[in-house]
Amino acid sequence: MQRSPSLSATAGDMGAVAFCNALFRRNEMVLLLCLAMVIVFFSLASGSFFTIRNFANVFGQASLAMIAGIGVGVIVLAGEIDISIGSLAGAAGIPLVVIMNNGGSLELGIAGALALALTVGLVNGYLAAYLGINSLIVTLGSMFVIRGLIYLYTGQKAIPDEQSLESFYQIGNGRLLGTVPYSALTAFALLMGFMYLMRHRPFGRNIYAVGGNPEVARLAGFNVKGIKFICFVISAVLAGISGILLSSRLGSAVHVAGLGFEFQVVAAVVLGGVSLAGGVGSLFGVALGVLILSFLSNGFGMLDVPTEWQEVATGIIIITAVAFDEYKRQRK
Amino acid sequence: MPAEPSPIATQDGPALEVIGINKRFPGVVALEDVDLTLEPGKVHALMGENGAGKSTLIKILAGVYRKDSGAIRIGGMDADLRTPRDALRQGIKVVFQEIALISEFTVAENIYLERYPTDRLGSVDWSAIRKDAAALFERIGFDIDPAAKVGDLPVSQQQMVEIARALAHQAKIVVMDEPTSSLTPKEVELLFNVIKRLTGLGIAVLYVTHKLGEVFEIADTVTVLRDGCRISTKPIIEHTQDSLVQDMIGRHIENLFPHSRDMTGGATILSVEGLSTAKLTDINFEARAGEVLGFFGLMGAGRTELAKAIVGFDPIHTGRIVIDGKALLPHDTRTGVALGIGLLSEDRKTEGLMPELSVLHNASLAALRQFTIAGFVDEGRERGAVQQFIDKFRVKTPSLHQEIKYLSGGNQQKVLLARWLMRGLKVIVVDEPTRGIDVGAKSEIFALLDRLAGEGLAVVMMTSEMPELLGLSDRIAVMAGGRITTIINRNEATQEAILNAAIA
Amino acid sequence: MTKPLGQLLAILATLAVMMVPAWAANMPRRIGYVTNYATHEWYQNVIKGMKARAAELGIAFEVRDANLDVNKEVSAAEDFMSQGVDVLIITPVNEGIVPLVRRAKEQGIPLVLEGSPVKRMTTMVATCDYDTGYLAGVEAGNYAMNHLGGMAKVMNVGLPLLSATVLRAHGFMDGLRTIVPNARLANDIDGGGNPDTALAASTAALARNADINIIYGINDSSAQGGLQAWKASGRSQKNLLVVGTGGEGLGFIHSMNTEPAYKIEAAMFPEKEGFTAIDTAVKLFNKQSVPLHIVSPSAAIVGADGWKKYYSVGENVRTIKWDAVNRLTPPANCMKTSAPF
Amino acid sequence: MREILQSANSTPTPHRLGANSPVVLIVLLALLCIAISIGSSRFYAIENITAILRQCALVLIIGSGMTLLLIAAEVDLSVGASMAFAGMIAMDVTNQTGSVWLGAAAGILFGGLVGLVNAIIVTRLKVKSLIATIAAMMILQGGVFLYSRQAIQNNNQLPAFTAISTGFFGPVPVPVLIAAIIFICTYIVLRHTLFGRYVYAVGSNPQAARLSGLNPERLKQILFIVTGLLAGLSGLILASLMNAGQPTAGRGFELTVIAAVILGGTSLNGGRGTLLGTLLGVLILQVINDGIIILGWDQELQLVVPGIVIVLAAYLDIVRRRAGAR
Repeated sequence: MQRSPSLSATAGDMGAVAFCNALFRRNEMVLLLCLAMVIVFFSLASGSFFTIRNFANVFGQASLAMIAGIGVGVIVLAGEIDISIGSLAGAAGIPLVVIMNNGGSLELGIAGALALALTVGLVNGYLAAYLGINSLIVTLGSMFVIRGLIYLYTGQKAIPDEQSLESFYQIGNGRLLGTVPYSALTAFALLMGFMYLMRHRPFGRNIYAVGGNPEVARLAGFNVKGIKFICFVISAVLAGISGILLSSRLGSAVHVAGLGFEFQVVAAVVLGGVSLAGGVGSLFGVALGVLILSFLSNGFGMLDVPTEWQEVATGIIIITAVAFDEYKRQRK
Repeated sequence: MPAEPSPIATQDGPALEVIGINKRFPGVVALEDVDLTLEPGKVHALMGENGAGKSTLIKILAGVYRKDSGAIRIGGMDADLRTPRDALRQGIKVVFQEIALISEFTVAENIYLERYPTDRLGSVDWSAIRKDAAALFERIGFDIDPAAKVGDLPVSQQQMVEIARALAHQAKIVVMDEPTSSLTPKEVELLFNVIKRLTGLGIAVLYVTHKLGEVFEIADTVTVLRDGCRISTKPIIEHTQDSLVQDMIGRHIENLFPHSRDMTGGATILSVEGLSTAKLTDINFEARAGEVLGFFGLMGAGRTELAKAIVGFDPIHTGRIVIDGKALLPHDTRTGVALGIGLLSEDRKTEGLMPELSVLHNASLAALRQFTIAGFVDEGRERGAVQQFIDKFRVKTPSLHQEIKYLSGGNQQKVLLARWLMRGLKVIVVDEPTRGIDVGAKSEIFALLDRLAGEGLAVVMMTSEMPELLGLSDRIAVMAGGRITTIINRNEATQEAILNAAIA
Repeated sequence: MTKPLGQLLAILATLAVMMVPAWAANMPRRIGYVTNYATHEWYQNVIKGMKARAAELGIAFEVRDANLDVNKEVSAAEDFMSQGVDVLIITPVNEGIVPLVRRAKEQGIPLVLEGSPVKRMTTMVATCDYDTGYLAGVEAGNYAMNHLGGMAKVMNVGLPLLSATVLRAHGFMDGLRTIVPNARLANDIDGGGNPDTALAASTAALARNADINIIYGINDSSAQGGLQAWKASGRSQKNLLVVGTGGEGLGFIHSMNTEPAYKIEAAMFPEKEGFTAIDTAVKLFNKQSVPLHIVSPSAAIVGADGWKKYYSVGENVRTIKWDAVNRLTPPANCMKTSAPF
Repeated sequence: MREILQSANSTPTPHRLGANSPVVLIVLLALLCIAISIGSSRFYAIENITAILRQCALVLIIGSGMTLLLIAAEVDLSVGASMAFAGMIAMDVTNQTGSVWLGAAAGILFGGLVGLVNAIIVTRLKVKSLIATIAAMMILQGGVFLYSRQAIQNNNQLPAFTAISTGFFGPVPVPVLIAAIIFICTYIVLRHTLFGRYVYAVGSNPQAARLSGLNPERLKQILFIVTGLLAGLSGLILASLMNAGQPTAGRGFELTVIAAVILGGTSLNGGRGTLLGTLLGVLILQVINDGIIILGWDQELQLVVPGIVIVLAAYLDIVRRRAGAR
């Protein structure tokens, strides 16, 4: 991403060869190779892996982490972090389902869910960007508070969808032409939109600048606090959208939904080559990180690998990936 | 961006007027009733010691700080500079001393950071950025690849990018804060050409510097600040070097470079044999007790790399570093310090200060072992020892327990020097010891280094400042391309010979 | 305790379940099971029972673990369906699998739930939580009458998170009150269902009110956490009764062997539940009709040696005594359920 | 600049290390105690105090190490998972050998080993400790089940094993005594020794520390190992409390510890923090936890209240810092 200007310029001017060359230098290429290796490995190891249906499944399953990952990617690129997304994704289902259960439409429910997410984003953003409290602390706090409030409100029970609106079922479970999950399409559309934002809109470039060097960004006349603030809102709203799809997938507002989601997403973001220091990485990398972890989880399941080995393997993969990144950087 | 910026419509009045500005910080008056007038097409130099208020004034013009009272007029209109954005909108571009670029971005993108050219959809127009940057560089004669990542460039080129940035934004007023501090002589020349081009376009330049020579070369007018007050504003032709220095420090300095020592030197304390690293090739030299060995070299000659290698900070490929007969373990600062070699880094912020720690704990760090009994720190003795140095160096701090980040640059440097002097070294390596330090403090530091040599230390000084090199060194080693090209005695050295060796 | 009619029905149901293989002309080729939490002993023993039965019937059997994450559970079930398993068994993490139930129906894959119910399900194999607690409550009442001077002041190390665990505690108190009418619930706490949270919460609760003589744990970990908190506060186990629930693994056997106060276990026989789930899966595959709730038996185990009736223990494994467990007759219907569907 | 406060040379600021005033935390703790004791008379019962202190002990033991680690600008999120594993090993070795000492040593050493591995990954492979230890947490959480899926019981019913947690030394519960000793030791080390000074220096600026002849990597390695050993010790105590090694014990414990340390005013960016603050942070969070139960409030508030308190404390720290900037 950091070299995207040169990339896009070459893409326009020169042919596909130069484009590939530019791509090859990048971190994303390595990730793409890893993803290909994962897919080849499991295709050979399991007969039912390399099927359209299974791929459609994986893309559907990856979509939730993908959407939330875009938001976390943006906030980490801006040099901050948001670990309240898991709690928020869980919380977003509550207004959605409660509004529908009280006779509201799906649209109204979604508006309610997004309003909640927006509120959380505004509060996180205000505390972290404007009051200057460390964002890890702020979002750790809101992670606790939101989860606690979910439990208080629901009495630690899932709130089932009583209206059984078909549209509500379809957004998270439906498939275009019976194949491609709508949630995967949503994730893809959001990914494209945000990749465009981060690469080609001045605002996206400002986010990179703010994350890369906030002092420089301030001297360049950027509203650093405002930009970070908006990033918190973006992260929260995307977590909310992820929560809406999750809620549809689960047909209810589940009080424990999204527990530990933040770790999964942050792991995918880091695996995708986004530096926690800010300003380095790309949303394309994030998407690859999410896909790699999703395919791994799917493939491990097919090979009947027990959960404990999956956890161990995921941990080792993350350490290896980050260590490799660091090794590359130092060798330069 | 048009291909060539058109000259700004010449106004009759001044480009910028600063009228009676005041700024105080808790406990400190930074600026008191300061006036300053910049004329279009003229270079106005702003001089003063560290803490004189220059940086405060620059930051007010940049919209970083807000003035307490007074007025700023731009083109005759009252201007309200609340944020850096306001300043940019009003046509003020400040080139800060510390590189203000996003190192992950390309050169071209950095140049248009504040205002991306966009297409009709509002997307960033990358091809315009690249073409405009290339055109701009060609026009002003910079040889930098616009597609290169800024982080991959040497500091000097980064500085050039900063300056190009001011041009790209068609600023009416360009403020440069110590722009030459990391430039090679050739690049300085290039910079002066660029400044002339700027003034030719009717741009007003405020040139902030410590370097007397530059002022006489480039400035039309000079304003001197001292202790937050304006001392004088005169055309440069009315000044002599002495009169400028006197205005800046309020007293006459007899001799900037004291030479109290017998220059023959003593026994060899440091010897470096066949040292090679990633950036250095076959370095051999010796430093004797009681001498100042100056290392000169242009940007990229390998001075800093050498400094870091001989104290054990950076890894080495081959070679030996021997201090007083004992070999240093390579890439190990601990044996280095134990054997008595220490480095005062050129980069205070990242390699010197412990910003959150107190003056006391910053100063005592390297020598702390001396104040410990069975691992426990005897705080009374520690405080006493540090206080001595604080008094001796006249460090301005409200208390030993003040966090060091709140001190001025000059005072920070004194504390860091104290860190080493308390340790009782045999060899001290100082890298650009006076970078960002004002004339007054400079002479104090020269005196200190001189005295240290007099007390029997070997002082190894890395510098890019010719006067400093010639004024202080007993012997001079010249570096180029990671090698030592020559080592000569000072009495044999001429500027010309040194420069020739540096270009070799 | 159970009405004769109920008993009769239960016997019939059990017989029916036992006789399935004899009738079944068609065996499913593959059965997929998505478990709630494979690393928990309870589910390991459920899986053990399933594996044993599937092997017996010659069915390929695969397990995926949701690891307590309902979203992961949905994904795992999705994967199973796309791989074409013939029957799917799921232990729901929570109600979040309702849309999955619908999808399984749409794709014509029979679905058996194990453990807890959700809306729209076809059938579920589970013990009766309320009844299990109730059985243990009656035994606890008897114990209190004989050894605790007829007093019953209970600390419930509960888990409000799950309706099943709430039912167990209600059942326990109701059963207890049939013998000790003035039994009192002195402390009702959230022990999180795991030993360390149970320990921490119990410690604080005991500091508030230590005037109790019965600790009821909604599972074995909770009972152990409560007991450890009691011991940590320096109290003797002399006038204390600890009742655990589940009989999940080796833990309760160990506790009954070694802890003087740990006298009663409401055992739920996970192996049997797994066994029954496979049989139910076969039935569904053969399009036979099955009740909404197939009850798996539970029993109160009393006294230090009570467990030996159902289990034998060797080198860190327990082995179920099928004869004894199969002889238990579950009721056809639970006394109380949380499932409103 | 003209320093108006030149004369201030003679007045040292009251709190030298990190200039972090514990007054706010002390007041907060006092207010909490008063408020809870008004709500419930049982709050001050010896038994309740003992219970609170025993709960605090576990957090404080790891918290002491974590404080040092955070001051040195590193973090260890694997402590919770490491605790569970260490407890399992301690119990297992005790069962195998019949010796509580050997079991205890094995558990603690295992914690140290985890610390060592973390140290190597962070200092040698240069993986950021936040990521490295999250990954270590995953590996340990998976690995513990590979070691044993079942809880490991105190098969031989050795009373000495349970005495580690439930015993008393005079009126003081053993874990509280252990925590107190560890706290005092780390306090002295951090506040009065060369090593402690080096911890601050390394956290504040590792490059400068290295130039001054320190070895930041080795110091960080020591701190990771110490924190690991302390996690092992906590795991041992927890196993003793439960009289069994439980594979799921200690989940989320790392967040409790870090929350307490942060509440105590230790900076996530390194260079700043005190153990006294950590002690107060631990006490405040446990008093809140206890108060919620003792007042009979919804236990869900045990998530909500600390969440708010941590953010509030961080904010107050910023306000105080701004006020004291000059």
